[in-house]
Amino acid sequence: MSGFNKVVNSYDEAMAGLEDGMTVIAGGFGLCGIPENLIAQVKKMGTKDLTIVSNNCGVDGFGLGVLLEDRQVKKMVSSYVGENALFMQQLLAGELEVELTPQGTLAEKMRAGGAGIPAFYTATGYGTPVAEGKDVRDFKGRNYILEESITGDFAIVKGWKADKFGNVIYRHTAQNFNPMAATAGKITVVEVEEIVEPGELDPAHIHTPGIYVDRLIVGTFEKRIEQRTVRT
Amino acid sequence: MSGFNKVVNSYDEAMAGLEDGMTVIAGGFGLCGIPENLIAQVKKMGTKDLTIVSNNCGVDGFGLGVLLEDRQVKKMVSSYVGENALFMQQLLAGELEVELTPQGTLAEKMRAGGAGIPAFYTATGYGTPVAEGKDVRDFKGRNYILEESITGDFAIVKGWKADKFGNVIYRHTAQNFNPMAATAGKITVVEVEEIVEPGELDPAHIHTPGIYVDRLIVGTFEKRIEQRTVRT
Amino acid sequence: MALTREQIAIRVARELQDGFYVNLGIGIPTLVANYVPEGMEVMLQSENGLLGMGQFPTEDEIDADMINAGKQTVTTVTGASIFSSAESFAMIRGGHVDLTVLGAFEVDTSGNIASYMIPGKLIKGMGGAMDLVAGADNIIVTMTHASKHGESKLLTKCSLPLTGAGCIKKVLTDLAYIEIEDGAFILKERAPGVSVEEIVSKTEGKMIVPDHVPEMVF
Amino acid sequence: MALTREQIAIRVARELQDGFYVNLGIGIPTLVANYVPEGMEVMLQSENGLLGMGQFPTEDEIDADMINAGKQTVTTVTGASIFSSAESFAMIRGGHVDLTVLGAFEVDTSGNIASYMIPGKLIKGMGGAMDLVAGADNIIVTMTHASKHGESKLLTKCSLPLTGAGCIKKVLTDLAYIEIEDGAFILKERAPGVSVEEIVSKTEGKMIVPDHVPEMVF
Repeated sequence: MSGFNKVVNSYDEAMAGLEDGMTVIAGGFGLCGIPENLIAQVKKMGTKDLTIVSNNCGVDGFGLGVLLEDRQVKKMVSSYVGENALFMQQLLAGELEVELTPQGTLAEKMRAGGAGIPAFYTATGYGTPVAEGKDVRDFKGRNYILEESITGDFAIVKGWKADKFGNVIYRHTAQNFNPMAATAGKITVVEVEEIVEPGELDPAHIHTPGIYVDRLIVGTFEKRIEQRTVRT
Repeated sequence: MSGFNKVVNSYDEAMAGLEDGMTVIAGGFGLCGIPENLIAQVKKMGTKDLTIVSNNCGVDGFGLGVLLEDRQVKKMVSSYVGENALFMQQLLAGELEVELTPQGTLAEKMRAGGAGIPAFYTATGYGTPVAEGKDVRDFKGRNYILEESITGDFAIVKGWKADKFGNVIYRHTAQNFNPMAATAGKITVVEVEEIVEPGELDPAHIHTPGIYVDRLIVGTFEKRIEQRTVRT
Repeated sequence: MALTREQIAIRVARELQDGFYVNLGIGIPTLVANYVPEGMEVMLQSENGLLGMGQFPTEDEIDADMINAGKQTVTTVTGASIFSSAESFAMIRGGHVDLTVLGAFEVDTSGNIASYMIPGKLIKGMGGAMDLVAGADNIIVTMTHASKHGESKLLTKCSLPLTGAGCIKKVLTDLAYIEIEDGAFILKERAPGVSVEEIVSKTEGKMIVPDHVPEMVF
Repeated sequence: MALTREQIAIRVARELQDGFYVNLGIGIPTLVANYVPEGMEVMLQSENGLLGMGQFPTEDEIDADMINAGKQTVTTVTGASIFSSAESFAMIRGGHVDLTVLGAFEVDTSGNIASYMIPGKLIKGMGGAMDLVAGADNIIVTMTHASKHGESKLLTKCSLPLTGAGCIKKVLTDLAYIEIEDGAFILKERAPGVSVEEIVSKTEGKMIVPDHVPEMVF
């Protein structure tokens, strides 16, 4: 195997180098497509004062919620954090900062971070609390606010399948924030359900090209469902 | 068939509504993945004073080059226009304007146009002629220039396969600028090699979702090769 | 009589057109999908990255990897596509969605909307709502006309933190269908049996009442 | 003796590391692919949307839909990926490419590079060159040290319109390997049989010459 083999064999190895005070970008929407085992590894490591960038903060006892139990999180950058009693408790007690960011702006900030775009204008949030302290500019008669991009020391990503070179595909709506997160980490760690040989994935169907991926690990996943809705 | 059927049956219908002075965004890189028949239709229509946004301007007698023959183009926005003697002749005679735009900036301007981002900062072109008249701003100790997005009255796109709802996939490197062009037209017209029934394309592998596509037509393509290189 | 949740959904559904791509918010807006007129097709966009959302799955079909923006398990319709959150909001922010329906706490005569935060109460976040109201040309806000205590939610100026500024033109309450134009609410339709006087009395912001205000028919 | 095109490519190839993603410009940079050291693998990025460019096709393999940034027909290697131009330049602009090799008309002691336009001559455009020089941390410029008329191309200040400002740190000419640091050229290696004096005499910009300047070995 060449120097493009990104596979690591333990979660210790996958998250090696994570230090107190770092910024971690996580994929996932609600509990769908979250890197559950990488999050569990961060809990196990006990790293403190983390800034976590993720659309949500899991639920009590699962997903990113577990990092609140030992107060590992200093700040969350999220669009929606309503599913988590411990989160609210720490927020109201002033033990946790939160930077609420519109969902589309959050996705674009991650993409821009990975793509070398330091900032972009968007109409989203103009005239709202989100605009406070941000530059406003008129383009063609409409006002937009300037939003800066986000990069992380680590990005933690959940894929479906990947080849050993780190070319990743996602399954259904478990894609969500994962492709953007994958581009925006200084060290990008991807956990997947299956690792295949290079060449098994169609080059035209790869969601995250291996150039963005530093470490790859295969895991097993609980995939907890947040709102189990069925028709009869 | 429902209201999502985007299929039209003639090239006349495909380009109906194109008027003098409009802006047309075209996919393609060199002669690869260009909407050859839609371009030929524009030539046939004789529409004048067009602004064409495309990475290149074809070659003499093929691709966008044919629009120069009857002086249909007022302005080209491109990154590289070196393959075309008629182009140079009209440019030097002052009959044609050209706005040279770095290739990555051009791709991002189209994407931003389609994505409701009116402008973004990039380091590309800082300190060069491209930066003239543009805002410069420092982010984290580096200088970036502000680039505005591009939208077109029409976008003309070459796909490989599409379903009738306008979900498109591209073949190999004929993808290039096509997906961004598809998002940035007020009217987006896609020509493809094959139209299939909805459901035949895997939802996770669609490059251009049908929401961006207004008209869809099946055509036959010459696919001229610009640099035929082989190994022996 | 004030409109029921179902009647609100039915009235919104009359704004649908064949071939519309539609984003439906959580709550009453979700119900609109049940009232798409016969012979018409619309495609539902879910901002977590799905165009062509289908109905809830059967027990056998449930898949943790297939959810909507409300985090409910769903299915896809034929011709659906699935993509990243960045692509999803490119569609939304870029104005490619034909109709957006969402709830609100307050709207005002400037087209401002407040829907995500009540200071002093729990702060959950705006999710995708700010992007949706900023990105769409065609938005219908569904809400009750007044609070349980009779306080109007159609104001001269929103009192709560805004979700978006100057972006709302259509409001459907349990009492009336209203459009916002030139700094005023225009009363376009009233719920069956609800008088113009009641609507005006429950509207704090300036309201223009045309000579004839038709009653909705269900 | 001045380096041949092949020797320039060989010298550049010594900067490769196993697992590098590399973008090679048109001309001499393209030749670098022929000299990847035994047992090392690199993956070539082509900015038209291909990561994992392979060799030219056989007559039977030729496909108009599979080209590189030089518009040449190519193939893919195992484990390649293909994507849009926006994604390709996200990689480039975002600094994900490990090494970029490209040609130039001039470089200067401030790390400026001019490579795309000679005023008064034909204007073809910058293609992806401006993105490549702005996006990469690790760039090697390959060029002849001086023009046929003996005019230096290593200047105090580029005379031609710039492709990028302050972004070049490494230059390999037919005479020398040079690094740019604190506003000066540092002479690091010289071509076999080429004297320090000759290099200095053909360098217009300020050049710092260490005590020992090793000769390249081929």
